[in-house]
Amino acid sequence: MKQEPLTVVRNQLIALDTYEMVLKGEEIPSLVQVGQFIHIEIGEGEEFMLRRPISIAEVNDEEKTMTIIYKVTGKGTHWLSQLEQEGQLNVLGPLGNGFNIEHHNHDHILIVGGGVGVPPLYHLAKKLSQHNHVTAVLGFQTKEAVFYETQFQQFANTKITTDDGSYGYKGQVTKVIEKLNQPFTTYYACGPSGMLKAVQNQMSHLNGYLSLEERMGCGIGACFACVCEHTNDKGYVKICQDGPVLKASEVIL
Amino acid sequence: MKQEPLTVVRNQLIALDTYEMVLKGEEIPSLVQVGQFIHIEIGEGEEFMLRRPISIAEVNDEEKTMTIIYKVTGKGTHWLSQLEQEGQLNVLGPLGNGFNIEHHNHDHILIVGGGVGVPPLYHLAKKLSQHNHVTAVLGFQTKEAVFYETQFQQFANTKITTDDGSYGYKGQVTKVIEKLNQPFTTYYACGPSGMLKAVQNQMSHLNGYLSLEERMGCGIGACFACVCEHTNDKGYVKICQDGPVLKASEVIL
Amino acid sequence: MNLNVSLGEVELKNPVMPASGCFGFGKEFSPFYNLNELGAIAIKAATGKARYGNPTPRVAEASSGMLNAIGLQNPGVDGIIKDELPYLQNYDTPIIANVAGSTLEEYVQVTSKLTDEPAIKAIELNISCPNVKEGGVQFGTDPQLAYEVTKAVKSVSTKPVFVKLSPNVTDVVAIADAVYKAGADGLSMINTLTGMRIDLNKKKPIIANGTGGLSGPAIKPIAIKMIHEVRQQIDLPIIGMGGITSTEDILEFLLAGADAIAVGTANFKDPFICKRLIDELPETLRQYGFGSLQEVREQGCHNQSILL
Amino acid sequence: MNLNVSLGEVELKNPVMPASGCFGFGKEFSPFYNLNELGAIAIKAATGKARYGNPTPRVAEASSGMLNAIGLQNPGVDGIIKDELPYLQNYDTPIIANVAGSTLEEYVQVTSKLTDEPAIKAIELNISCPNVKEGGVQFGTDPQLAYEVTKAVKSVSTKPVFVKLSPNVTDVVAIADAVYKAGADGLSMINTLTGMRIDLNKKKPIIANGTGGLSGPAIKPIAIKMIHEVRQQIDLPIIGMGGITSTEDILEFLLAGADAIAVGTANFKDPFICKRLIDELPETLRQYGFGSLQEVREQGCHNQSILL
Ligand SMILES: Cc1cc2nc3c(=O)[nH]c(=O)nc-3n(C[C@H](O)[C@H](O)[C@H](O)COP(=O)(O)OP(=O)(O)OC[C@H]3O[C@@H](n4cnc5c(N)ncnc54)[C@H](O)[C@@H]3O)c2cc1C
Ligand SMILES: Cc1cc2nc3c(=O)[nH]c(=O)nc-3n(C[C@H](O)[C@H](O)[C@H](O)COP(=O)(O)OP(=O)(O)OC[C@H]3O[C@@H](n4cnc5c(N)ncnc54)[C@H](O)[C@@H]3O)c2cc1C
Ligand SMILES: Cc1cc2nc3c(=O)[nH]c(=O)nc-3n(C[C@H](O)[C@H](O)[C@H](O)COP(=O)(O)O)c2cc1C
Ligand SMILES: Cc1cc2nc3c(=O)[nH]c(=O)nc-3n(C[C@H](O)[C@H](O)[C@H](O)COP(=O)(O)O)c2cc1C
Ligand code: FES
Ligand code: FES
Repeated sequence: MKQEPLTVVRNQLIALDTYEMVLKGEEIPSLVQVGQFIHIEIGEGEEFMLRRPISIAEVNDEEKTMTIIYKVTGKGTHWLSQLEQEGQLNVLGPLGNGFNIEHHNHDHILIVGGGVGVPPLYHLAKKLSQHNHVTAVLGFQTKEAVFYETQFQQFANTKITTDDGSYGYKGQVTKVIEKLNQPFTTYYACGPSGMLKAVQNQMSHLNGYLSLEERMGCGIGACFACVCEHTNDKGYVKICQDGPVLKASEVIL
Repeated sequence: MKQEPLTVVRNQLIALDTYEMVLKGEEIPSLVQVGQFIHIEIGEGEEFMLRRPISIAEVNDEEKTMTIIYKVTGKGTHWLSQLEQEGQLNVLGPLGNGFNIEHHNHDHILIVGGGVGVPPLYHLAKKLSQHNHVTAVLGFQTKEAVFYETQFQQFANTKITTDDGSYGYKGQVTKVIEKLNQPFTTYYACGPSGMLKAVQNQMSHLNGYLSLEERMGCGIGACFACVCEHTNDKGYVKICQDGPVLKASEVIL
Repeated sequence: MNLNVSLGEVELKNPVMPASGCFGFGKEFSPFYNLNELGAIAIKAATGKARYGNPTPRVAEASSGMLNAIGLQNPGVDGIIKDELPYLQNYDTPIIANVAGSTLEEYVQVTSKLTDEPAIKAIELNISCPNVKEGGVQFGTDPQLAYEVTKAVKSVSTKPVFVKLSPNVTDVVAIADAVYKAGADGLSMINTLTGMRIDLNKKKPIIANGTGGLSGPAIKPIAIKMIHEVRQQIDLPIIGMGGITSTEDILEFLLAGADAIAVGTANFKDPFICKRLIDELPETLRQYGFGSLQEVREQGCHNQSILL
Repeated sequence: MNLNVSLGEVELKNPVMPASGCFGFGKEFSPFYNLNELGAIAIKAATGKARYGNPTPRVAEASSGMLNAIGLQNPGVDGIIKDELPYLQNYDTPIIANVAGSTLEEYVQVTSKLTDEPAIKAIELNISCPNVKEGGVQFGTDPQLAYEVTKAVKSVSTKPVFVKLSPNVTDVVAIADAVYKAGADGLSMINTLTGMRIDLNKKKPIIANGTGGLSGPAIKPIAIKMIHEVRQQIDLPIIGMGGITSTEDILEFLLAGADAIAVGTANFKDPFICKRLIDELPETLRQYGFGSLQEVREQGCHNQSILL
């Protein structure tokens, strides 16, 4: 966990309101575990007092870079979208506990992503595909919002759904998963909480992990902003510190 | 009075903490009367809710540019100092009533400036020098803070004083004025209020004009932030609207 | 989109007006746009006699806000009627006259002079100015005094009376309830919060008066909270204000329970702002799925899901 | 420059500490710098039993500030003593234990458990949390209740008791005076102002609890004003807080009358901030002509020219 000024190598629109940004730095990129996130300072001065949590979508150790994919949904992500090459970003990270995947071998793994929940799963799919068989079901709102389909196809059998049916299957990811009817051993999901709940329900028979999101203050476990109910003794976890990846059977959404 | 985005043509350090900035625009520069000021928006977003009033030091009609000279004393002027060439500045102006000098002809005129009160007097000296004899007494804190000496010398018999005597005469401008012993017909002064008061006192026998400063809200006469006591019926003037240049014998400092 | 709004019997073309004290008596903004575009204009506070106000400096900056301690400088009610209203009469925009005073009698006297002016469509009773030593805010922080001054002003006013509430109170609903019971026709909320900045060089407050009123985006969440709270309990039209700089802000105020809104400090940063917000409002409403201001009201304050 | 400060009998290496609730129980910040650098640490509020707090979302952003409605989540006083204090015992930095409760009895019970812990050098009585439905803030808005809870806590505490005041009141001096009379050893001011933001898409408050506490630079002028006002009238050490992000801010609080200061929200933006401010403070003091903190105090609060 470091605080470091990262340099913007690239920042480009890749889908509706969705940007891919490549960041370079000496320390943070080389520390990243798959599934972790970074906490990004927004703007100069005192207008924005909260950082923005964004997942890490990919890391390139040799180049000392990492990639994030973010959707412009408010003032902070709008500000990010305006950054130009060579711009600097104050980043705290990598934060949280990511996906623990070392034990997988020749497993048949399902990855389920929705919207801006897709990015952390890309890094995951790439890593998992080295020793496993991976299927990815990715849901988006509409055709223009779809991103990274070809990238996922390199590493996973990839199905796309859109809410309005303008691309790929129409409707929710759960409908597609139902039809797949395959012998998955584990699943990993990240996306809006409605989707996670549906997947958690549908796949309750399976070992699964969810990557959760919640509005955050500190991002490091100090402020209790980002808790989620949990079956552990305390009754809760802090998503920023104990998550964002958590065992699906243990979190109460 | 317009609101216009002006483009930064130049922004350079010319003395201790003091910057000269040249701004280009279609509308505002060509409207400027000598002695007026502009009201500058600071930063992006909502952190800075007040504009900064800065005097116009010179105008170039052909180039559609104007020059301001400002000292970094706080967050807003610091932000200004960081602007680079081609940067944009949201400017409201020109504002206020400047120096009325058309009636002068072959007059012997004294100009008294202190610190960042010097800039508006440069435009004035240049204009006056066309038909009059001009003497300028300019006070600064210290040697490193002196600016525009050679520029003034083109148009005026120029004396410099510094508070610490590190350059030119030592001490206050009033001491130098005392020694000049010349048959001035009018004086113009701009600077810190202590200096203006002293000059107003010393020169009470002479027709004089002061350019005043006060913390401002609107800059256009709507908020009553910038009033100054006055001998008129109402008992006050608004510096932004009725000033900044006012008859010395009528303002109560 | 039709932006008409009724504040009780006061009809506005749209819900956007400049806030009192931030727009003078209108004239200074007329070079920027036609004042007929505005939903209304709340003019600078009037007092019984002309007032010079507080010593300068009277304003200071703060993060996302500013402090002011103008101290109710104004030409006095007679001066306003003689020198300022005739100009405003040229427009068909309702004028809301902000009334201030040091004593109950002064409030009554000023109101009775203004109430029959045809340009004036409502009185805004300013019992919340934190910048004068006597009167003003004490009427706005004590429910009993708030009741009395409202009742007295109502008894002489032929125009609807909106009471402008102070946020510098433990229980804003108690004050709102008191003025409601005294017959107020509406509420304006919020006035500024009392604050201070200190000049590190001079080692004393920047504002000569010591304290000043904090306005601007910094106070927006406080305004939203108070409007929301009062909306649940008091059935009066509310003019909402405090830090509005965008049409999204306007929508936030309307959802919280305001019926119309006023823009104060932001006029200093962008003199065109009120007109711009009026022009942009329909598009913003559409973007968030609203076909009319009525729909905003239905899904906002009157929708139980927003109640707590 | 010697930065030692005495808050009554509590001795600090320097006047800078993290504010309660913004630093957890310290551990999370130990990767960033040595906690021994700090003047003190105000730990997260303790209640009688473990509390889960409010539903999420619990935070929202605001211009130059944030809203939070954590709802006093904490492991309970026994959990804190067992699991959190042993780690903090490794440092020689005074720990200030923030005590909250729903009833007077709970405040007393929590205090009596904490007061004999050697790491704890003072109690901070939190009668100003706006984010819990019962207790908390009502003790902080009623002088009589503030008096009673302070008196009761003082009667069981072997450590100095600092009372943390709410800014959501008409008259903060009245509360300060009440707790002074009840025997408080110092004041912490200010806690957050109650605010709200509304989610334009969901048409309801962003924070699940509805309202939250506004903190950050937005509230700084309000904090300065209240500290200045209380300083003139009540002779107790004051820990000042509310929007501090720089050493200039610290100096402003000290000039207004604070004896030490706490940094809250700014820790979220820059986890190194407390250490950085401590390192930079001597240079800033020198820049404004001060040779010591004592000189600041002399030219600030105790100098009649700053009085109004
Ligand atoms: C662990 C984690 C990983 C994430 N990864 C990604 C990602 O890879 N790509 C992506 O596009 N988004 C991601 N998000 C969501 C992202 O943080 C928000 O979209 C973003 O913070 C919105 O900021 P804004 O300034 O544009 O919106 P505003 O609405 O202006 O933000 C205001 C405040 O609310 C918070 N906020 C608003 N929406 C959300 C949200 N959905 N989740 C959390 N905080 C929110 C902001 O952080 C900020 O504090 C992630 C969130 C978390 C918690
Ligand atoms: C009519 C007029 C003409 C001016 N011309 C010049 C000029 O040509 N060159 C120059 O260097 N300065 C000039 N000033 C002063 C200049 O406005 C301030 O130095 C500047 O606003 C400071 O801003 P800041 O953000 O750096 O300081 P901060 O202290 O951060 O500013 C905070 C607030 O206080 C106001 N403020 C602070 N100091 C002053 C001051 N001395 N006068 C007025 N407002 C102040 C700012 O405008 C802002 O609203 C002029 C002022 C006026 C009123
Ligand atoms: C410079 C200034 C002067 C003001 N004068 C008055 C006034 O005369 N009467 C009044 O009721 N409110 C006055 N106010 C308060 C505003 O009308 C408004 O309630 C407050 O500023 C909050 O809105 P804002 O954040 O949009 O500025 C004044 C505010 C400012 C900034
Ligand atoms: C997330 C968060 C949690 C807080 N929790 C507590 C708390 O448990 N007890 C308390 O007395 N104050 C609490 N506070 C208030 C702070 O200690 C402080 O008084 C306030 O935030 C103002 O300081 P700031 O503007 O520097 O944040 C909390 C503030 C925040 C932002
Ligand atoms: S964001 Fe502070 S504990 Fe998770
Ligand atoms: S700055 Fe508003 S009247 Fe002069």
